[in-house]
Parts: sequence; structure tokens; C-alpha cells
Amino acid sequence: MISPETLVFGVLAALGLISMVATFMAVLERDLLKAVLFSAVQSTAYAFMFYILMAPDILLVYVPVAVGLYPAVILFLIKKTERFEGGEEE
Amino acid sequence: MEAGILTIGALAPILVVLAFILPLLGIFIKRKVFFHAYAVVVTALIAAATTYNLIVVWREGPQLYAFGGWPPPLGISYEVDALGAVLGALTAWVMLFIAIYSCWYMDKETGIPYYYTLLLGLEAGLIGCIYTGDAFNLFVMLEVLSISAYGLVGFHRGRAEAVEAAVKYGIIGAAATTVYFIALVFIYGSYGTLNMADLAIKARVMAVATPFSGGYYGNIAVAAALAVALSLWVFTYKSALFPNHFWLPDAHPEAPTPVSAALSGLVVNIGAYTVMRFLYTMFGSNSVLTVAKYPFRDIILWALLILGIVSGLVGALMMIVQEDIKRLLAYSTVSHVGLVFMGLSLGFSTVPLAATQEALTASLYHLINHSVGKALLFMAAGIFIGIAGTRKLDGLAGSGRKAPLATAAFFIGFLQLMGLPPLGGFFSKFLLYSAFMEAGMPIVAVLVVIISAISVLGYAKAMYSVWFRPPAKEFKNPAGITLPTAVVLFLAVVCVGLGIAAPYLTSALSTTIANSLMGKGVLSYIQAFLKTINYLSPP
Amino acid sequence: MRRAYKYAVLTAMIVSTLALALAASAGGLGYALPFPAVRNLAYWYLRTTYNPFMPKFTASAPEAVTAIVWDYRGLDTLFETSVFFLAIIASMALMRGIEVRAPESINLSKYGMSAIVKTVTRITVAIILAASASIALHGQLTPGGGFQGGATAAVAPLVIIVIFSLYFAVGSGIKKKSMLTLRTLGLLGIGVTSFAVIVAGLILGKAAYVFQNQPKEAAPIGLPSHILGVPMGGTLLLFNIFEFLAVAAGFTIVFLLLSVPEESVRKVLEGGEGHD
Amino acid sequence: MTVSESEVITFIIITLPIYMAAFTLYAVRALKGPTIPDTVLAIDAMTYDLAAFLVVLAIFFRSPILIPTAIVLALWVYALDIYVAKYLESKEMGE
Amino acid sequence: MADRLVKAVGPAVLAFITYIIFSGSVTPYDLVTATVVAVIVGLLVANLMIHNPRKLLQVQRLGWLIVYAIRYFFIDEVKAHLDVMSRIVRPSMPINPGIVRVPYYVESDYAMTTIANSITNTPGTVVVDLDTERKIFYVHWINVKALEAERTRKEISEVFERFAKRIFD
Amino acid sequence: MIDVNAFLFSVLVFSLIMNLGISLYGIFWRPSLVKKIIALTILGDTANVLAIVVGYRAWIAPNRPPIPPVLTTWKPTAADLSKFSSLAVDPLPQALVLTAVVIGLAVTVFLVFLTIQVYRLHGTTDVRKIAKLKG
Repeated sequence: MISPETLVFGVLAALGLISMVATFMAVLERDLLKAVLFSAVQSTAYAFMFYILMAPDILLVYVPVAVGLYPAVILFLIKKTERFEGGEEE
Repeated sequence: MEAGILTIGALAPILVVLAFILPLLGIFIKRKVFFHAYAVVVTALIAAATTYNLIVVWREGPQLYAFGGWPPPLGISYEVDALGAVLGALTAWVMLFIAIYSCWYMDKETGIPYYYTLLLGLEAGLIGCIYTGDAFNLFVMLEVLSISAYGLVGFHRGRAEAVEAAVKYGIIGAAATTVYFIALVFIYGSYGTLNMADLAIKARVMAVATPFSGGYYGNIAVAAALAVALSLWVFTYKSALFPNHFWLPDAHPEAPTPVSAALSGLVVNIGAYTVMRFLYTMFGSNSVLTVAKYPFRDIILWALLILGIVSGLVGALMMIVQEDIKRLLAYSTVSHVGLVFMGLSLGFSTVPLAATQEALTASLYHLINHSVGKALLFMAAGIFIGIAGTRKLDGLAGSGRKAPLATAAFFIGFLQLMGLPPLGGFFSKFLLYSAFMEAGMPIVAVLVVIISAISVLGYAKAMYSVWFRPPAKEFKNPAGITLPTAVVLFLAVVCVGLGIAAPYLTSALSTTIANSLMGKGVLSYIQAFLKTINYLSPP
Repeated sequence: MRRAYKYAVLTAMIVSTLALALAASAGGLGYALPFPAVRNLAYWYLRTTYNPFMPKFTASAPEAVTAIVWDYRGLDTLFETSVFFLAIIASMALMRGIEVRAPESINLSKYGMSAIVKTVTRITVAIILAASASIALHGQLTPGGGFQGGATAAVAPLVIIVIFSLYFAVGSGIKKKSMLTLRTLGLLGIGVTSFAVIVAGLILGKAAYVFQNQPKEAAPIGLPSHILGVPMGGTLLLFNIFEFLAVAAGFTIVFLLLSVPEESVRKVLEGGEGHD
Repeated sequence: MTVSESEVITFIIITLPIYMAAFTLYAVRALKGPTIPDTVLAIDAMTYDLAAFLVVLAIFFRSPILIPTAIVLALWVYALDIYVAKYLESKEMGE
Repeated sequence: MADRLVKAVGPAVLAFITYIIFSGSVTPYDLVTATVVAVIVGLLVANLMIHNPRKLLQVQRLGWLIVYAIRYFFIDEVKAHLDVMSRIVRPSMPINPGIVRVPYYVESDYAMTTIANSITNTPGTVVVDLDTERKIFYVHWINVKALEAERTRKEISEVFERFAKRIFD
Repeated sequence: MIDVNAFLFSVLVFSLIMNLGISLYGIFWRPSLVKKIIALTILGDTANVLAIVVGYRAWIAPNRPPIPPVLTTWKPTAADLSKFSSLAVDPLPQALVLTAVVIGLAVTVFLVFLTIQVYRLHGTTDVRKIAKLKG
């Protein structure tokens, strides 16, 4: 029988790897709209980490900021500028 | 020891609260005079308060203000020693002149309440960085300083270069401060405290449990080295040491002229000051960074020395090819920052303490000379730019003849930075030279002279353009430049004073360094901390 | 080809992460697991944040994080708020002179998203505001606080701007000036609260500190610690309320500025001002 | 009827891996796309599932004060949907 | 102002309930702060939320709302679930998806939204678009049984509309 | 012998460090200013998670997790207090992260405005093109 401790640490490790993939995709993606959404995936993973690491205060401030305000602000920015990194080619 | 000196604790908070009100007043009050007067009065009060702090610290040793009545590692404390007091007073006074100069410069601009809000925010950030005794509070204050600086650099929003410089400065600057936050995570993770004095104890005495923060966790030498390396990258970024200088020649000239003076004259000081705090007060020569197994501190200091030299040379060389007067002055800042860092890096374990003290004195003295001189030069250049309507040296040709008094001040400023004998710049450079000679590093000492010699070419070019070259076109007689001329003339007098009082200043600054960064000074810094803990702890 | 390269890099990173972790857990580095006990400093915070047995050495708030944020390290938070304030002011300076004007004879129903979304939003706005107020007002008791509440409350103006259009928002009183006023009042409240005890101390002739909250041995005055039988943490409740106002108003300013149509901005910028 | 501690633990041991698998699958869909609505929908599903699961986990962690976090999470993802939709359908975000 | 005060009653009650549920406790402190918050929030969103405050005071509307909620969740929802489940489970998958026009005849936005949400929330039907000027929903239907406007309305939304009219119109 | 818990925890730590690296790459080498800002937010978030990880503590038993640093009783006895401090995680990093999140947000908001202004003046957010425009 696996102990709950190992399971919870396993969740942390999985979240770390998911966030890594999401960060990687977000940084390399040329479509900035998609990059924002990938970064939202990464934020969700981080939010779950904060929860497991027993930081509800941070979760309450992080979720509005990283899931809500950052994407909003950056979507406003992309709307006002350009959607593709390196010009509108695709 | 009562509740501590209120002017130390309340200074920065009151300053931001006073800045908070300005935009709201901006909705109701449309007269520009009001905002000019407000800024001048506030900066004058701050200047008076910092001077009072300087006097108290000079008489009674390091002063500590514990916010909220919590003993230091639990709460935040401001700890002002002689070095902090001197730099705080310098900042506040130069800022006062910048505010006065702004009355003239900003009168034709829009958005004045915003401008002064950011300027007061900048001053709060500067004072806070200097006075704080807490490493995390330093992070917050650095951000206060930086965000105001980004905002001010991009203030001329119609100029493409200005906005672009601000965005470059901002993005890398934000990354840099985040890196400093990571360094703090290392520090807290291994030392279990964020207070500078507490860190100073723990970095020196290996087996100690200080009140409240206890002992260590993990490998402190490696953690300290990592933290110091990461944070030094940030501080050298803030003070534009090579190779982190790339933003400065874009950002400083593009800011409004009084802000250029503040950025070049004051903001770069913060980097040097924090490096001194980290490498002398906290992780000093007898700390965990110097133990035989991990000689990290010497490596870091050598790196700083080399970067300082390169920075001095690059700045001086780049100055020669500049066509834009404000860019020329910005590169001169890079060069002088190099000199300052050369001085403060002379703390190797092999160097005699007397030489270290002399080099640090030279650094501090040069910092002061450079602040006053560079502020003066930018402000005077602002007058000429106002006359000629351009920043190009060709366009400025002969414009100084319309404002001879300002030109005189301008020349004095240049001679100050060049290092001509009766002025302060000469004495600080000479002190630096002799410190390196004493430390047995004649090659570096000669490099100081070479850097100065190269930079003379750049300065001479600017001086020649402004006064001696025949004007390309007829300039209008400038009107209403009495106020800025008075400011630059006063600063010129200060420059002369810094030179005339050199013997006295040298010994006073040497005492300052001894009382704050050398063994005895660090001890008194720690003692003030322990005394406060005893006073505030529960029975 | 590029795609394959990208995935190769990603795989290499994952593999190296796992390998490094394996090395670390086998004892290659100093430590790989969290320490069994909190650091000594943290122990003190946990012991003193709410402790009826040490009435002269407690922040009197069961929420240790809020207590640290506004009491032990209140100065940090004041300046953190000022960073946010200065960022907004710098943004307003970049957008100076730009006012939102609704087009002539505006038909609001033509703007914004579909009627269903609008109707749902009419109800959710009230729920959002009430929930965020709860987060802020219970900041000293449960996780949350002024900033968290303010950031949650900021959803309300944001969804109003996005769903109903900027013109509707401006028409219903979400204006830059009123928000700036609200923000400044919130900040002034924070400033006044942080100096409240020291001013009282000066009047009463007793020692006190900036940012003082509860009475201390060396400075025996402070704000009441309980309100209606519930810990209010002295200044913490006031700080949370003011921060809530300031943050919500600040975000609203940001979104008002961000949603100004580009054409009207260009008109102002091409008016030829703002040059050196 | 009270739930004993070991029942809670067994429950968590069974649900956690299943839940984590779901979370991973959602993440894969969100990262693969291929279109924007796919991604948004995957993030939505992921976050609402997460919000529900946070409440369950709060029982295991014995901290009921953790529950409001789930509500806030759901609230903000609702906002995220709205402005992505707005981005896709209109010319200016404010109109 | 008096008008606004009357309008504020409904939102205030909503805010009060939300606040108490979210706080999860009913100490005197909670009740006092909840009242203050409810009054402020109510005044703030009064004009946004309420057009005709008198409707709120008619108690029978609330009664219909409760009846509707019970009926919706226990009859309509269950029927729709069973229907869709049976379609999925059967190997032949008897589906005939398509988008149809469904007209509606209610006046207020709330009633219209109630109908739309009820349609979307039952499995098998989703409102994909609406035309407020011609008063038509465009509904994606898993098994299109009819195309004419009145017959689609009868199949999909008649019950919802009857209740929505009683509650909100 | 490898401790499974230690391995899993190290995977978390090292993937965070990898994230730091990726986002630094994004800040310094990606051309678009918008991408730089996104990478900057990720960098800040990752630093914050690292801080929280440093403040975490080991479980006292395999089924007894730590608790948030919030005292749930308002009339604590001495036993309650010592139980609280033996179970709760470190609150200080959480307070620091709270400050850092807000600061990062403030800087990001301002950078967004600056980037919009850059686009208005240069017509692009690509730093390579801006450098070319400058000549």
C-alpha cells in the first residue's frame, strides 16, 4: 500500500513536470494567444502546488493574478499589438 | 535608548504617503506652481531630516529603528550607520536641487502631478534602499526605485527611443530583481533570517544561535556564495557595471533632464552601496565566504575588480565617439561606476586592511564627487539643450555663449569629473591610485590614471563644442533661465568646496568607512542590533 | 524538422530533471527533503501571532500570514502597495490626456457580448463583490486579506468592461477620476493607520513605533485586539479594508486605461505633444 | 455516522491517482490544441475539476479553511473564458 | 435615490446570503459586516441588476421559482439525461444533429436567459446563438425532430418558457 | 537506497529550476516583447513557488500532513498552540511571496503599457525589427 505522503509528493512531482512542459511550450510557441493559454495551464499547475504546499493565502492571491489578471492584461496587449511573434506570417 | 529616532523610521513611509496625494490633487488643482512648490518643500524637509540623522549617527553611532516595536529579525528594522547616513544626506540634498531644477524644466510639460509623484517615489526608494537593515525590504525598495525609474525614463512618451529604452530597462530590470528574490530565498533557506545585522553575525561566527532566528540549515557556504553571486548580478545591473551597462546609455539620456541627473547621480550609487553592504557588512573578510575551503569572496572581488576596470575603459572610450551630449554624459557614468567598483573591490584577503580602508574611502569620496558633478553636468546640459533645441554636439556648438554662467558651472563640473587638482575629483582619484599602490597593485593604479586620461578626450570634446566652437546658427537669447543657472552654479560651488575641503573630507570619510564597513564598524552595527533585541524582547 | 528538434529538447530536459532528482535523492546534494521542523524564526511567528498568554508580544491575529504581511513586516507591504501605485501612475503618465468619450448617440446594446452573457453577469457581479468583501474582511481570521479580496473584486469591473463595453462602464460610474480618488483614499487610509498608534503615543506622551499594532513592553499602547468577540488583529482589519479599496480601484484604473480604443489614443498622440 | 480517519485515507489513495490522470490528460489536450477553443475548453475542464477536487483534499488535509480557494479558482476561470471569447469575437476588448 | 434604495433590496439580500455562505460562520461579527457589505453592494449594483423592483416584492414569483427549480432538476433534467444516455448506449447511435431556430415570446432579459440556460443545461440541446431583435434562439439539437419554428418551440422550450414567464415577466 | 519521497520532491525542485532556465531564455532570447513579458511572469511565479517550497516542512507521519499557518481556534490553550507550531508550515516565505506577487504584477502592468506605446510608435513589438528601425 502506498502511503498518502508518497502519493502527495508524487502529485507534486507530476505537477512540476506538467508545469515544465507548459512553460516550455509557452516560451517557444509563436502564436502569442496560445502562449498565454499555455501559461495559464502552467499557472493552474502552480496554483495546485501552492495548495498542496499549504499556502492558501498565496493561492488566493496567485489565482486572481496568474489565472485571471495576467492573461487578461496580455490579451488586451495582444489585441492592441500583434498576435504572432515575428510578424503576421502564418 | 528609547523608541528610536523617528526621523529614521518615518522618513520613507511619510515620503510615499506624501507622493500618494499628488495625483488626487492633480485632479482638482490645475496650477503648475502648486506642484513645483509641493515637490520643493517636501524634498527640502527630507533633506533637513536626513541631515539631522547624519548628525545623530555621527555623534552616537549606528541607529536602529524597529518597525512595529518588534525586535529585528521578527520585524523589519531600519539601521543607519555612518555610511548610510552620509549617502542618505547626499541623496536628499541632490534630490532637492533636482526638484528645484524641475520647476524650470517641467514647466512646459504636461502631466506634472504624475512626474512629481514618480520623482518622490524615486526618492523614497533611494532613501529606503540606503536606510534599510533588512535584505527583503531592500528588494521591495529596489522595486520602488526601479518602477519610478522606468516610469520616468518613458515619460516623454512621444519619443520612440525613450519608450523603447524604458521597455528594455524595465524587462531586464524586472528579471534582475526577480533573481535577487531567488537569492533571498537561498539566504532565508540556509540562514533562517533576513536581517542584515543578523546575517552579519551568522556569516562570521560559525556556531551561534542568535535570538529568535536560531542556527543554520544546510550548507551555508555554498548557499551564501550562490546568493551573493546572484545578488551581485542585480546590483551591478542597477549600477550599470560592464557587461550590465547596455541599458544605461539608452535609458539615462532619454529621461527628462532632471531625471537623467537623478538616475546618473543617485541611482547608480545604490548598486555600489548595496555591494558594500553585502561584501563588507554581511559577508565580510572574516566571514564564511573566505574560509580556506571556499575562497568565494576573493573570486567575487577579483571579478568585480576586472569588471570595474573594463567598465571604466569602455565608458571612457565610448565617450569619445558620442555625438549626443546626454549620451556622452551617460557613458561617463559607466566609466565612473567602473572606478567606484575598482575601489570597493580592493578587499582581498591578501591586501592589508589599511589599503582596503583607503580604497573604500576613495570609492565613497568618488561616489559623492560623481553624484554632485554628474547632476550638475546633466542640468547644465539641459540648459544648453533648451537654448539650441537639440542634443547633438554639432547643434549645440556655441550655445554656451548665451549662458556664460551656466557654462562656467558646466566647466567646473567637467573638471571635477576629469580630476583636476583643486577639485574633489582629483583627490578621490588620487586616493584610489595610492590605495592600489599601497596594496601592491601598481598596474591597476596606472589603469586608474589611464582611464582618467582617456576620458579627458571625451570631456574636452563636449567643452569645446559648447563654448569654443562657432555657433552654426544664431540662437535666441534664452529667457527665464535664472533658476536653473542658480542651481548649477550652487552645485559648482559645492564641487569646489569638495575639493578645498579635501583633507578634512578624506579623514571624515575614512572615519565613516572605519565606523561602518571595517571590523570595528561592523561590530558596532551588530551591537546596535543586539541592544535593540534586548530592549524589545519579552521578559 | 524544427518540430522534432523542439520535442527532442523537451525530452532531454525531462530526462535530465529526473536524473538530477535521482542524484539528489541518492545523497548527491546537501538535502532532498524539507526539514522536519520550521525554522526558528518561523517558530516565533507561529507562537506569537495569536497568543493570549503573551499579551505584550502578539499580533493578535490567528492568520499568521496576514499578521506578518501587515504587522511584523508592515513596512514591506506599504511599499509593495506603493510599487503598485507608482506603476499605475506611470501608466497614467503614459496615457495622459486620453479620455474615454462614447460615440455620438450611442446604442449600448450594440456593444459588448450577447444578451445571455450580459444577463448572467448582472447577477454574478453582486456575488463577486460580496465574496471578495468576505475574503477581505476575514483576512485576519482565515486565508485572504485586502489584496486577495481586492484582486477578486476587480473581476467585477473587468467583466463589466469586457461584457458590456467600456462605454457602459463609464456611463455607470466606473470612471478614472472616481477610481483614482478611491485608490488615493485607500492608500491614505493605510498611511494614517500605520501612523495611528505613534500619533496617539505622541499625544499621550508614551513611546510608540511606526506600524505598531498591539501594545508592547517597551511601547504600551495599541489598538483593540477584538471586535464583537472576534479577533480583529488591531490595525490588521483596517489595513485590509483600505487595501481592498485601493487594490480594487487600482485594477479598475488599469483596465479602464487598457480598454481605451486605439483610434482615440492615436488622435491624442498625433496632436504633437510629448516631444522633448 | 462518522467517517473514520482510515476511510478518508483509503478514499484519497484511490481518488488521487485517478484524479491526477485526468489532470494530466486535460493538460495534454490543452497543450496539444489544436485550436484555441480546444485549449480553452481543456483549461476550463481542468480547473473546474481541480476546484472540485480541492474541496475533497481539504478534508484529507483537515483544513476546512482551504475551501474558499476552490470558489475563487472557479470564479477566475469563468473570467478567463469570457475574455478569450471576447478576444476571438471583437475588434477591441473594450467595445 | 429612493428608487435606487428600493432596487437595492434584492441585490442586498443576494449579497448578504453570498457573504454568509462564503464566510461559513454566523458570529455577530459576520452578521454586522455582512449587513454593511450587503447595503453597499446592493446600492452599487442596484441599477445594473434590477429594472423593475416591484416584481421582486410579488411573492408568488418566488414560489414559482422554487416550483420550477424542483420540476427542472427532477423531471426535465432526468428525462433529457435518460434520453441522451439511451442514444449513446444503443449501438446504432440514433442521432440526427442539426441547428434549429426556436422562437421565444418573453419580454425581460432574465426570462430569456432562464430559457436559454435551461435549454443549454439539459443534455442534448445547446443554445449556440441568439437574435434578440427577431427573438430567436439558434439551438444545436442532438436529434432534430422538427424544423418549423412553433414545433421546435413545443419540443424544446415550451415548459421552460411557461415558467420563465410566470417568474420574471 | 533511494528514498522515493526524496526523489519525488527533488523532481519538483529540479523542474522548477528548469522552469527558471526556460523563462530566462524567453526573456533574453525571444524577439517579441509580449513573449518576454509572458516569460517574465513565469520567472516570477517560479521564484515564488521555490520560496514556498523552502518554507514547507516534512510530514510528521505518513498520513499526517502539515497544516496552513492559520490558527483555527480563537481561545487556544497552551496545548493548542504547541500543536499548531508543530504542524503549521513556515508563514514567512508566504508573506514574502505575497509581496513579490504584487510587485511582479505591478511591474508587468506597467511593462504592458510601455509595450503598447512601443507598438504605437514603431508598429512592431519585435526587438530585432525595432533595432533595425533605429538604424
